[in-house]
Amino acid sequence: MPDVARQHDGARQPLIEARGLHRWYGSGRSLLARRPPLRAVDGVDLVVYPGEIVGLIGESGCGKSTLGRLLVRLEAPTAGTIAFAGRDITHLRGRRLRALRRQIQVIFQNPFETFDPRYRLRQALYDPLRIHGLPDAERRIAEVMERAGLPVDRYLDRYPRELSGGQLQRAAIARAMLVEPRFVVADEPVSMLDVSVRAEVLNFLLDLRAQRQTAFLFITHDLALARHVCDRIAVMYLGRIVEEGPAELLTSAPRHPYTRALLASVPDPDAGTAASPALRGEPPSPAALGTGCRFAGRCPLASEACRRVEPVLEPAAPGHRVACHFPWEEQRTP
Amino acid sequence: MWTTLGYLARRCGALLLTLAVVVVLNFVLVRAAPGDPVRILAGMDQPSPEMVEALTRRYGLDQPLAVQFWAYVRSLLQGDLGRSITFERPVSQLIAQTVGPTLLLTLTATLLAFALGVALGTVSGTRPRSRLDALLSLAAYLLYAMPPFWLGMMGMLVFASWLGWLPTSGMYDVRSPQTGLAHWLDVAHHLVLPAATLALVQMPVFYRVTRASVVQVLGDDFVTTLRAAGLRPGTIFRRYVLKNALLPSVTMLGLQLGYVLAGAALVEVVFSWPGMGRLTLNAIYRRDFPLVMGIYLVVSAAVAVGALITDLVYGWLDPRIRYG
Amino acid sequence: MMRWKHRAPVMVLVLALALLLAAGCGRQASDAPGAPQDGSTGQEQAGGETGGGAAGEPQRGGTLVVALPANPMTYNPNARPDDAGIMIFQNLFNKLVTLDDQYQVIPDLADDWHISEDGLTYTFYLHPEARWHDGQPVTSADVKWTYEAILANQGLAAGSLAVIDAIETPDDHTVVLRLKEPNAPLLYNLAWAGVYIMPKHLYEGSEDWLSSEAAQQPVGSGPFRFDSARLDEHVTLVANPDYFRGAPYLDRLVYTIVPDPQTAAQALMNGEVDVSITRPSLTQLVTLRTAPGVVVDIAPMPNRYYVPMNHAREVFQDLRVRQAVAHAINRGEVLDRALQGIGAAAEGFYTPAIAWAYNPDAVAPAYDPARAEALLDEAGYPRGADGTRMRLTMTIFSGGEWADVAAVLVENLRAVGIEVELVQLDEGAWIQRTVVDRDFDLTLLAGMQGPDPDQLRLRFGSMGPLNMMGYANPEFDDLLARAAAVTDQDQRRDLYFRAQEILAADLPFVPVAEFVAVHLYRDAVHGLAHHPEQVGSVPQWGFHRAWLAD
Amino acid sequence: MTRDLAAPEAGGRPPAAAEPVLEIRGLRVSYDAPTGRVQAVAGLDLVLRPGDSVGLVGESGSGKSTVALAVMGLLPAGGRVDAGQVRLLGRDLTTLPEHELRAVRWRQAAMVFQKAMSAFSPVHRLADHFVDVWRAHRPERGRRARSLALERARVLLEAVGLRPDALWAYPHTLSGGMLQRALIALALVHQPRLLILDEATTALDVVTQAQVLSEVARLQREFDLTTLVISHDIGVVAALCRRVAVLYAGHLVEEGPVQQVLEAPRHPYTAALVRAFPRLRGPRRRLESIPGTLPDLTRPPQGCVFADRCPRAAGACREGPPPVEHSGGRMVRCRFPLGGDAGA
Amino acid sequence: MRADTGRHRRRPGDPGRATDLELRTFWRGYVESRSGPIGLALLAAVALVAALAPVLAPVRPEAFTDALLAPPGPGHPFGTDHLGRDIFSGVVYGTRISLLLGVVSAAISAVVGTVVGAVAGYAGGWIDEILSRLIDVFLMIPVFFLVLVVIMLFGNSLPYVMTVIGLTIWPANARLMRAQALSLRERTFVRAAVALGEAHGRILARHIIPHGIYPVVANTTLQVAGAILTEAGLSFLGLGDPNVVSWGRMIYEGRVSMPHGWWTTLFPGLAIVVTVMAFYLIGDGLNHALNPQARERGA
Repeated sequence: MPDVARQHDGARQPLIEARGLHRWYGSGRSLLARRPPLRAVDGVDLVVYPGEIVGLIGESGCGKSTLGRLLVRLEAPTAGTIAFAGRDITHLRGRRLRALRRQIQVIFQNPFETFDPRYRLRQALYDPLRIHGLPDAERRIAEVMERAGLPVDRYLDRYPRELSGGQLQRAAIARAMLVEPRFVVADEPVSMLDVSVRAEVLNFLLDLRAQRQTAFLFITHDLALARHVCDRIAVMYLGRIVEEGPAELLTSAPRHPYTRALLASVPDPDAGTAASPALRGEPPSPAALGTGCRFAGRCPLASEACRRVEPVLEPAAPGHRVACHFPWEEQRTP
Repeated sequence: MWTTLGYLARRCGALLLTLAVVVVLNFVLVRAAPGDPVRILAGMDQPSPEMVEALTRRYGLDQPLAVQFWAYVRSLLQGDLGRSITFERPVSQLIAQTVGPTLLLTLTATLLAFALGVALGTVSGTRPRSRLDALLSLAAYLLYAMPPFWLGMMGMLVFASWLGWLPTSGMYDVRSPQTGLAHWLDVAHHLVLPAATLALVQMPVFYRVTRASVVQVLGDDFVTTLRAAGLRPGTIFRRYVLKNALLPSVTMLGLQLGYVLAGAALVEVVFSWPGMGRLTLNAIYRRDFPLVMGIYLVVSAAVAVGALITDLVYGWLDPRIRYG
Repeated sequence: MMRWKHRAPVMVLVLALALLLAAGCGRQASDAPGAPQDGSTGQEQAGGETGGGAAGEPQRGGTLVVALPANPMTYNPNARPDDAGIMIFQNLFNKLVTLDDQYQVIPDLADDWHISEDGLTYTFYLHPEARWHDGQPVTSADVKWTYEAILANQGLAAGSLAVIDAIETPDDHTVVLRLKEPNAPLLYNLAWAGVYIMPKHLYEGSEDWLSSEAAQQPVGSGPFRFDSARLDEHVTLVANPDYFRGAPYLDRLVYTIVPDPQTAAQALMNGEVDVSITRPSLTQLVTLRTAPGVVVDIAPMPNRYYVPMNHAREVFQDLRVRQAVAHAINRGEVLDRALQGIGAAAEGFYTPAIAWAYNPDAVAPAYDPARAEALLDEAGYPRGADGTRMRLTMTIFSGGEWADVAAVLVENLRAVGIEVELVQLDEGAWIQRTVVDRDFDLTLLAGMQGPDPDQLRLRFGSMGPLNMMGYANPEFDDLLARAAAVTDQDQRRDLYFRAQEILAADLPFVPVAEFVAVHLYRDAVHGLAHHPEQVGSVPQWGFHRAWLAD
Repeated sequence: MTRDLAAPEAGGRPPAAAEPVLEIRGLRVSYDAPTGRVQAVAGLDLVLRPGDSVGLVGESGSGKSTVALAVMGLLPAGGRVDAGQVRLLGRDLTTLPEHELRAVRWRQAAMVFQKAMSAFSPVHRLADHFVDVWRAHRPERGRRARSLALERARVLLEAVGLRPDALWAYPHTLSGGMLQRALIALALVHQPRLLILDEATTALDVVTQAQVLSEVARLQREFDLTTLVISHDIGVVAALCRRVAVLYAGHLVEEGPVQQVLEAPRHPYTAALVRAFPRLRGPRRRLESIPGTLPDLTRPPQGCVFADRCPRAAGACREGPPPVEHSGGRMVRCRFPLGGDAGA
Repeated sequence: MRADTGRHRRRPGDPGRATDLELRTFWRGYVESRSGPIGLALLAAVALVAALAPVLAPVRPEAFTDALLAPPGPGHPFGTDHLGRDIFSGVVYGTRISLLLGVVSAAISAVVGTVVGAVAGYAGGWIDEILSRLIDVFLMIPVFFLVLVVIMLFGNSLPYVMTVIGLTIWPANARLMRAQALSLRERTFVRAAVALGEAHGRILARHIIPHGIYPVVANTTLQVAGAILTEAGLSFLGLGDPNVVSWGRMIYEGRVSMPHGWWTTLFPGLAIVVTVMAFYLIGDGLNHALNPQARERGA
């Protein structure tokens, strides 16, 4: 699998660049009930280059979907900036925001929900073209549907409920691609599909990237899947990215204890025994974070320092960054 | 604890807001309406400025509206609902005299309706789509569709006029007033028709809610768990389903209050029950501003407080609810 | 001060009208009424079969239960037009004089009286035995204080008393009223409502006669004493054994508040109440007449339905249109249908109940739809394509009989091509719309027109407060002014006859039907009406001589 | 078996080495659907011997959960067993009347459901559930039953890695992982011989899943459990089971020891399924999918149910049911199985 | 421990989730409900009576016949009232008024409620804050008394009564619609529309309202019934429009003939029961068809 993007890291301008992104929910306004805010995204820096697929990994509740929604401006960040192709889009509103939507698209987790069940595919696919005033609707739709493996003559007049999950997700990707976006957030695009049909969806995505150099943020909880799909992977824990690096490297030689624990937890058909529980306990609530490393409470390596000072992402190897005071050295990996 | 208090504080805030809206609405509506109380008091005598003026001054109606409103609000804040124009007595005193019979009627009827509705709803809910269920549902629909005053009239026709079993009106026999137990038996005798009327038209609400929630809870996953664990259906029902299923009905108990009071007003008219419903109609008819506003305020407050209490009781019954 | 002379009947009218309105609105559970009852004495024989008279030996004891449509507003008897209160006041209090069933003045507190030749001095001699319920004697000072209080507080009868210049009390049992000018209606008004003598010693000292303790716990001089009351439940009186005209037969008098006529009728039939002042619908009367144990006693009263036409509307400035409306109205059908045949179709322009002042020759146009159509054609209102000549509104009160009468009128007028839309308003809005704003085409009205025909001035005088139709005829005004200033009844009769002729010619309104007083009671109740010993048959729900048979 | 964990009466149970704990023979289950009857399970044979752990894998619609519910006699309305037997410790449950079935449940076979969040009554504490489940099969009554039940519950909660005071919690205050553990503890109250785990870890995050899986693996040993693990995730099955049975459209297509089946699948469907799972090790490669969709189960095909999606299918596959081949402890239902020598 | 899971409040009538509907499934659910088809049949009958009123009724309802307070019998199947008006004709013509009143009131409520609720739920933020406060406050105000005061003080013509009823009952619809909009707003296809750059107005019109309207429709059906009952209550207090023959008014007028003339109130009352029940049944059928969970469980 060609790692197109990585070769040009230094030279190319980032397509999308998030700096110090925060999204907090509920700020404890009430007089009597002062509750701490829920810090869903809590200081994230993330860069995606053109044509790159970046995986965003984490457990449910870690803020990965929120981050995805922030990047496509479905939600507004509490703090931080988002730049798209060098332009600050953090505060775009109204018509200009809608115009931006042609550049940034999103694919959702639930294919059965992505289309308004009241309308036929024809209508659903026509809409984005109408919104952005793109000509040649018929041709564009035919083209992208063909590529999605959904020939227009058989599928265009169907209602969403008449398609299977895999077909729907391909149609959803097709719709997102109609406006020829440059950046797409794919939020768990295959997690609701049966294993047997995941591949056709993912492969469609990969083909599009190859043809159009579309960049993707691929949000998933499945490390193995990310390994196969992504160029780079960022691991998120409780609102922060704790490690990021090239997919192969990160899955074979992780530096952050959390990444290691994640890897160890994946039930491996090849291993043949129950995975050993790499971590005890459960993540704390994102509404009750103290100082220090937010993983310290569950970390087998945690020291006093970890509980006091929160580590920041620092380069550990070329293209590989870790937020840990005691990152595992590569040679110590078993 | 703090969150509960905070919740209470917010709910009370909402309650006050409601009452504020009620006060303003009332004031505006009543003042904007054609006709004024002085004219009714003074009769139709247009050129009698002295009397009109005297009355107008007496009730402060000569002040600008804003001043009147402020005066009203100020006295409200001091807990004073004002003085009835027609009855020349404090509004609170008039309400206090009529609130008892209304409460007696509505509470009796509502509790009856609740008990009956929950019992029948349970019967239906445990055997959905059975013949008995269909029969009970039909009865519920029928009663639900009946105007309370009409049902009352028909009840009076049959049980008072034709059969002569029950008295037609009033709260007790004024000819030979009783005391002690005999008095309450007499009241109970007079209460039968109005309370039954009001209970029957309310019953379907509880019946339907209970039935639906029993059906729903019976399909909940935890019932499957308990069944799988080998518990007897009876045990599951008594110990688990019922408690879950009762919660929505309890909620209805509070939400019904507004409806009950409206129904009670009509039923009170039919049976000459000495309650607030009749007082209200009287007050509106006479443009007795302070009385209308006082009653409306009290009724609204009662409804709002009823909703609040329901919420709290619900929260107490349902551990899932945290007032956050 | 001319105007004040007119005030007396005005207030009477106001009271009566309010009662009547209430009667119409009764079914709203407001204080419905017994409009007819008070005020109307007309004990008639028409009802014939009534057991109200002397039937056997009076028996002592027992509790009489009376259905009353509303609570009394206050127990100050002179402050308010209060149809419920007055039913009770007449058993608690006395006036100087009162009226008999022929609307003639008879003694009450005053055994005798004397009017000076010039009509300016009235002297009353009080019954020496009269005592308040607390044992204090009733004196001339009480009378003087009462009348002055009424004037000072703008009480109900303040208008009628305004003609009094000074009140003198030469001794404890003599009251002298000095008038500013002759005023024929005064004596009648002193026998009417809002002039109950109140206990000076109890009211004096409190800053306001309404908030006084005595206005909550009344102390009177009448045959019954106040016992207790509960809002919307009951008012209970007990016999006054020391009553100066003899102790009543009854032990207790319980008014139970039953605003709903339907319920009241039911309760009467079931024997739950003995007397119903809450007036049933006329339809119910039909039923009640055949109900075992129930006596329905019907008497004419000086009160009538009529249809004022708004002269401010262009259409009614044309006499032909007014005549057409009069011809279109089938008064017989109104009586038979809407009024269930109870009462009488109105023919003339004043109430026949005040027989001496009624001109039987001044009559309204007869029912003649063809004539009506001809007049309308003539006046330039031909039938349109849909058969309609004009569209009018009729502003009426909420309430059963009003609607029933109106329903017949609507059908009558529809038959001659006049489409009428009803605008139904409650009392407050009705007053605003018709009397104050004068925004109506047709309306429907009734009201007390007694006890003195001076009353006509209120309704049809050009300055009359109830002349909402804007009728103005100087000759009519002049006739009425003269009639009020002479005391000779024959002279007055001539003037009033002439006035009625003018009304018949001008037709500012169409008389529709004569009202009746309806008395409903169980046959066990005796001594209610027609009783020779009964003093004060106006208002006529005094129970001084009433007794219950086993 | 530790003394602590054993149910009071467990000591007296005779070892039944040869006799299967669960023996499913020719099980056919169908459901009512708007379009007709759906053949959810079509002739299933499965035998679990004492100490066995069998994984039942398949994609959605394969009928795997139906098997579990049929075993427990908990098929929802509209579902029924058309044929076959479900023998639990020798007794055929399909013919048992409800009250006898009730006695069997939880004492001999217990089940852990997928939706732990809703498996407890929301307005009762966990303790209530434990006490009532205890009472359902024990003669003790009153306080004594309660204290015995709570004692047992505490032991079990600790065994699944929960603090005993979780007993006093309401379900909504616990996380999904905790509830899943509590549900497992509840399943063990009466020391059942057979434990069915129906997608018991599917809703959990990967880390929590790993924790729960390791605890279940330990419990299997400590409680001498025979387990039937139902999952769509071959990783989970590999982690917990010795044998695996692959279900496709209501048919068992392949069965055998986990390692052998996953490493050298014989049925084309098994092979495709294994290939479709992304791996953490080995070369990154293009993922493969299985083209096509499940057959319409209201009108099951004449021949092999997988024929329409099978790359190896020939005409014969569509004409008649495929033959069943048993060899070397493996079963495959295919006319043209892969690696003809795999069983050797 | 999860602190926020308990925030859900289960209240009857709150939709769990907006529903996707296919007409066929919907109709099947509706038919399955049993109550739905019966209600529809009843309503059809009632509507037919309304449509054919001039044919069915022997006379105009206002017309006087010669028989005053005649009991039911040949010529007057339901008898006559105290003015001699034919009760049967009144009941037949009253159908028109009741249907008109119910439908118009409920329609006003539906339109206002839908718009306010959809905007509140979709817009969120301070707009929602203000609108839902308003909704809550109006939900808590005892409606019947409010209607009573307004009608009594301002007048009682039919259009007025319809408007006042409609304008006092919308908050229930607004609450339903708001809940729907709140949940729909989070639905993927709405998010997708936002992400595609669709304008808010269009999203409301094309996605939010069409999807969220069903509970409002069901509730509106119930509100038709409620409005008819409210009007009857008003008329019973003498506050009906005197120019039209409505059932409530007939009961009010017939009441004077009780207990002897029981037919004057019995038949209009039965007409109310039948019509109101038709709408209740339909509303329940709709609810049933719209609530798949309940349907599966045979509720």
